[in-house]
Amino acid sequence: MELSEIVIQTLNGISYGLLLFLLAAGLSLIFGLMGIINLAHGSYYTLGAYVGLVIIQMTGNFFVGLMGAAVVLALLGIVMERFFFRKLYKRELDQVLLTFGFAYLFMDINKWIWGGVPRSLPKPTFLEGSISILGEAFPIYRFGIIVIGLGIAVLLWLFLEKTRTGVIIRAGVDDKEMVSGLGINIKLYFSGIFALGAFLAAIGGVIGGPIIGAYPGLDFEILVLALAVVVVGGLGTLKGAFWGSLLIGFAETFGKAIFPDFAMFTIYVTMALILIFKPSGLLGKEES
Amino acid sequence: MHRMLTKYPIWGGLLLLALFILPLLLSPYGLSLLTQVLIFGLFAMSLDLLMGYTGLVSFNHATYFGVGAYTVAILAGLGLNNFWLSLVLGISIPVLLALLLGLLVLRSSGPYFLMITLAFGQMIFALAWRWRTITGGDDGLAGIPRPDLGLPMSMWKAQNFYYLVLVFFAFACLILWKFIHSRLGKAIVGVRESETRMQALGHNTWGLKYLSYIVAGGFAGLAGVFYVYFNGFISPQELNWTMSGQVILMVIIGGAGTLFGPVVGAGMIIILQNLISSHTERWPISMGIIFILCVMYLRDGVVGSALKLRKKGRGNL
Amino acid sequence: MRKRRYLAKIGILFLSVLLVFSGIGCGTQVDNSKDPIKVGLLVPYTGVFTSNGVDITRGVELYLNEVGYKAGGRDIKLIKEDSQMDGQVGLQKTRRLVESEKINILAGVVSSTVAYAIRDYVVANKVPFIISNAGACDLTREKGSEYIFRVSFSNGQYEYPEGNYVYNKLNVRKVVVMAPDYAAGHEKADGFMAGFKAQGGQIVQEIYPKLGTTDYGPYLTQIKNADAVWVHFSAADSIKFVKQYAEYGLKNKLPLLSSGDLVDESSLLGQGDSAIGIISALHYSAALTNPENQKFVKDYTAKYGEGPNMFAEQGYVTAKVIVKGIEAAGGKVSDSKLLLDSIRKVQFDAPRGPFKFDAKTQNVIFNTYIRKTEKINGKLVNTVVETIPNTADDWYKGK
Amino acid sequence: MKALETKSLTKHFGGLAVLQDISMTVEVGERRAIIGPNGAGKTTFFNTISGVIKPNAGEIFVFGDKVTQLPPFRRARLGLARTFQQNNLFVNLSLLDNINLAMPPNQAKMTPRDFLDNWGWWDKSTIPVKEFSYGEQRQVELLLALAQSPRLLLLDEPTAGMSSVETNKITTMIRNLSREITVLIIEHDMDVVFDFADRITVLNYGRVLFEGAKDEVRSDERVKEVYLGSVD
Repeated sequence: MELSEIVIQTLNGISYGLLLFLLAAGLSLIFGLMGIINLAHGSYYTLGAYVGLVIIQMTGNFFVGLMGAAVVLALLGIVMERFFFRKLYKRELDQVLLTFGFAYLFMDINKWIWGGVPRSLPKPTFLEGSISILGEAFPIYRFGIIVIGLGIAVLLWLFLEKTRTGVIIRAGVDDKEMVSGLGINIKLYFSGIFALGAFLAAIGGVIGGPIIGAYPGLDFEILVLALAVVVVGGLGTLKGAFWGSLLIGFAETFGKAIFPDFAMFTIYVTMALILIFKPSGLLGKEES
Repeated sequence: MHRMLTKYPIWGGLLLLALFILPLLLSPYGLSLLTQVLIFGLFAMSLDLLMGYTGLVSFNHATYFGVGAYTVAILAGLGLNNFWLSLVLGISIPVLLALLLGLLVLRSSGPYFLMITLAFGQMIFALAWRWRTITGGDDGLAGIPRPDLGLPMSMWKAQNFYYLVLVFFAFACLILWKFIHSRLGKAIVGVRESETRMQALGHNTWGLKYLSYIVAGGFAGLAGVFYVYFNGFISPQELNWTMSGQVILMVIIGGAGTLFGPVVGAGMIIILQNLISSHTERWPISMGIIFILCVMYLRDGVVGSALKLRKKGRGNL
Repeated sequence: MRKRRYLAKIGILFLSVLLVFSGIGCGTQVDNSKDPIKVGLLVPYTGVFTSNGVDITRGVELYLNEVGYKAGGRDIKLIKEDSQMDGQVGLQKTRRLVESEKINILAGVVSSTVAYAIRDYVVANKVPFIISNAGACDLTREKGSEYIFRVSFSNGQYEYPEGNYVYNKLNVRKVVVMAPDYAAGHEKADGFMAGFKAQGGQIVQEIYPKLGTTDYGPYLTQIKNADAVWVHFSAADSIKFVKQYAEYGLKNKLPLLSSGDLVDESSLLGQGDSAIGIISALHYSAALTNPENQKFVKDYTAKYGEGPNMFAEQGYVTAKVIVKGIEAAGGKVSDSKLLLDSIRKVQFDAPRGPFKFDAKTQNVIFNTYIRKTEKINGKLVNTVVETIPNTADDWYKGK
Repeated sequence: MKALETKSLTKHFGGLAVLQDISMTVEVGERRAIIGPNGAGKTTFFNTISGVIKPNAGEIFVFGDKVTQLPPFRRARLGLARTFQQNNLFVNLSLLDNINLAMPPNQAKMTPRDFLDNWGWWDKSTIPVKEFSYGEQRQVELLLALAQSPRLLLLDEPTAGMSSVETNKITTMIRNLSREITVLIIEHDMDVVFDFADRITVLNYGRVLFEGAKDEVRSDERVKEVYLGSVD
């Protein structure tokens, strides 16, 4: 590979990885706090993209669509937690099965509302076009993804490290019983974390929309990628989601570049290798 | 629910007799549905061993089902149509795969286990899709003949094939039933109830889970063998997570940990899929709702809940 | 012990339910010329490819409406089934259509997997089967049968002449080929490459991304040293690919050539201006100006509120083939030899132009249209720039 | 030969040292109580001995066998049995099935039926354990460990959360155990401790604060200060 191609592919990997991060962060935090693998997380992403498209079409503004979709999905997350998951409190496996039921439901509802024809989201005009790096073209929009992705990563980090709520969430990830013992109503935080997860997934859906679009079946394509990230990075930590996303982003990108014939396997091989040597992921908590 | 149950010859026999007589009454289409119910019932029972009895929710059970089916299909493609050879390999290759994958996936438990099995399942799915020379890629393998048992009856005849499936189904029920009520089976249930206690009591719980995983894989392979004989074709779709999800649904609707409940679950899903979907294209929504309701309010499934009600009615609490 | 008895009761109850359900349609049926002729339509109504199933159904119903659901003096009853794009389900639904509904003719099928899955069953049960889309070559080659007809295309059938065309008329010499890694993707790419190489063209790179790839960036970054890029992608992939191709600045650097699937009318909206300038080959374009197509587009748009695409046209042609075949057989669908002969000889002017079957393979012979995607009056259309008449699926025989 | 011997046992959770350099020997047949304030590391100590947790450093010997790296079930097969602070039973199974799972199939000295008969539980053998009262479940917790025919028995607060009548039942059960069985007990009820134990080890912040015969413990100033003082 020439230098220019290596540079471009690296940028490809980073932008793809950061898009995945938006998904994986929520998935990982929900798991960390509640012990639920949310199999409907891909549905949040897809639903976010559709809702974003509707709002963009109505308002003509990409960023209104972005925030609108995120808020709508956050509300959906709260509703789901409040009226369904809370009823199965402490039955983690049943909760996971419940998310599977929802994934099934959303899949068909999406198709019902938006039909089977694939949709695409428009880009904000100032991010149109591409720039030349060492003589190779790279889309400006992907720089936008890198900037937004890094920005959200920093905000999340600040939120978890510097705010009281963040400290409680991190403590809850470490030891739920202890947090409850401190007189904190941990259940309130469950709604919040579900909302945050859905919020981030919807942002991912809208930001990914101009590249990936929204169509039936996207939910599960995305879910598998997000699961791969959290398996590789380790569940329950922001750091794990971040590095896991970048690793999967790079594995996918360079897998496609170097072994195009076996691109289908790159993420699974990465997962298998990590699992064999580190069953709880690169930065995951040891299971006890 | 898991009390000692020992002798039940009369009612079990009657049920079997009903299954034996039914083909004479059913339309050809009904018979093909019933055959399918038996095959998927067997598949779901094997998953129940993992889900209901061992407490492991595996999201790649379709892998073993599909690998069993592919084994038979590939053998047929090589011109090897001997039923017994196909049967033995169609069970033992999934078992070998379970021996291997079990080492990897059983390093984790709970939701991790679910996720990791999902990942490996998709990897095998990708392999079947990609390895076109062997598996036929996404087109799948078609034209697999019905087995020739060297008997004076043709398995192309729907009734004969049904009886063949029924014999193996009944046999598998018996073995699974015996297994679950054996000392090992009880120990496996112990793992579901409390793995730490089992370890403290001197049981090799990892070994028990591994055993259960392998046995379940073998029976799923058996179901796959009959599946491919029944349909005459196999495609990667049968290895996909959707298939694994569907069989989980069968177990949950029927009732995890009831062994025969999943057969009822399989019957309900197949009827839903084939009859309801002929009338409305919105049936995935109904499936989703049924699934959610089952998880929330009918966690013991149709059969499990019925058994509980029955017990309450007897005042035996 | 009681548990077991209870289980048995549930089991028996369940079996009786099954019995009742499956008893539906159990009656025997004689071929009475007053009974309606039953046509089964098996297409996906759920799952990822629903829209194709819906488009085909619309086309079928549009034509059947035109003829008042009558052919050869008999009523036609259309029975729709959802294949769910799954071989197993498709086969089960076919069994229901054949055994329970006693259909006379089967039509539809979008996915080749489903077509392969039901192929043996259909042939064994002697049901005439009109394929409305599934393109797997072998369905009308090695696995062909007198019961199987195809009105759509065989993979490679319009890509092969496209290969000739781009070499001879567009003076393209070196091409990068990209198609999704599944059977149809390979078959279509093979067709194009064979046509291109036969003229002396050179394939500099072949890339087969996973079906449903979300990010084509890493592949697009690799493309170089070619005169043009030829691709086959369909549905959601076609939108992602075309947009990303433009994003990486390739649109203005390397002309994009493709199978017609890439710029299907249903994808153009999502692709937007990124699609302008793409050269593609197909047996149809909604922009064709022959009178049959103008009427078809007008009626279709009036009825469904949006324009037709290749799937809708294939559905329309499917229905027309069935109706014309039945008419030629004088309504005697029980005489299978007569019916098959009649269908085989059907010829008419379709929206796509002249329609007929290849008498040997029973695969369609059509005009291949080279189209260019353009924006006319603010609307993206595939304008026909060249017509290659009488394309049969016979290119592979030269190999 | 000692029933149990630990050498410099150390365990950290993250940055927190839960066990620090614990060396302890327990003679065969001895009754040893482990006491100490909450968070002293008592249960972690049990978990490390039974193999649920692997220590960061140090070694463990059970009847002379080095077990430091053995999985829990192998240690159990050496005659090590334990109860749990929170009931850890097969609640959906009958009492008999619970006992069946505890008794090694071939080397058991008696049948499950005889065992339950001996302890006066046979009439409840078919009832699922989840239908028992908490106090009954607490006794079953102990019965399960006894059914293993242990040589070394670790009891983690066997009387926790029980009424005085029920506490008496448990203490009677353990007081009458054969002297062939070595018993370590974590217990907060000082009456039980002084009634039952031969020797007492006091843990504080993961370290051994004091070890000695029970009379010595009673009189030791440091222990009073750290532990007994706060209780009284």
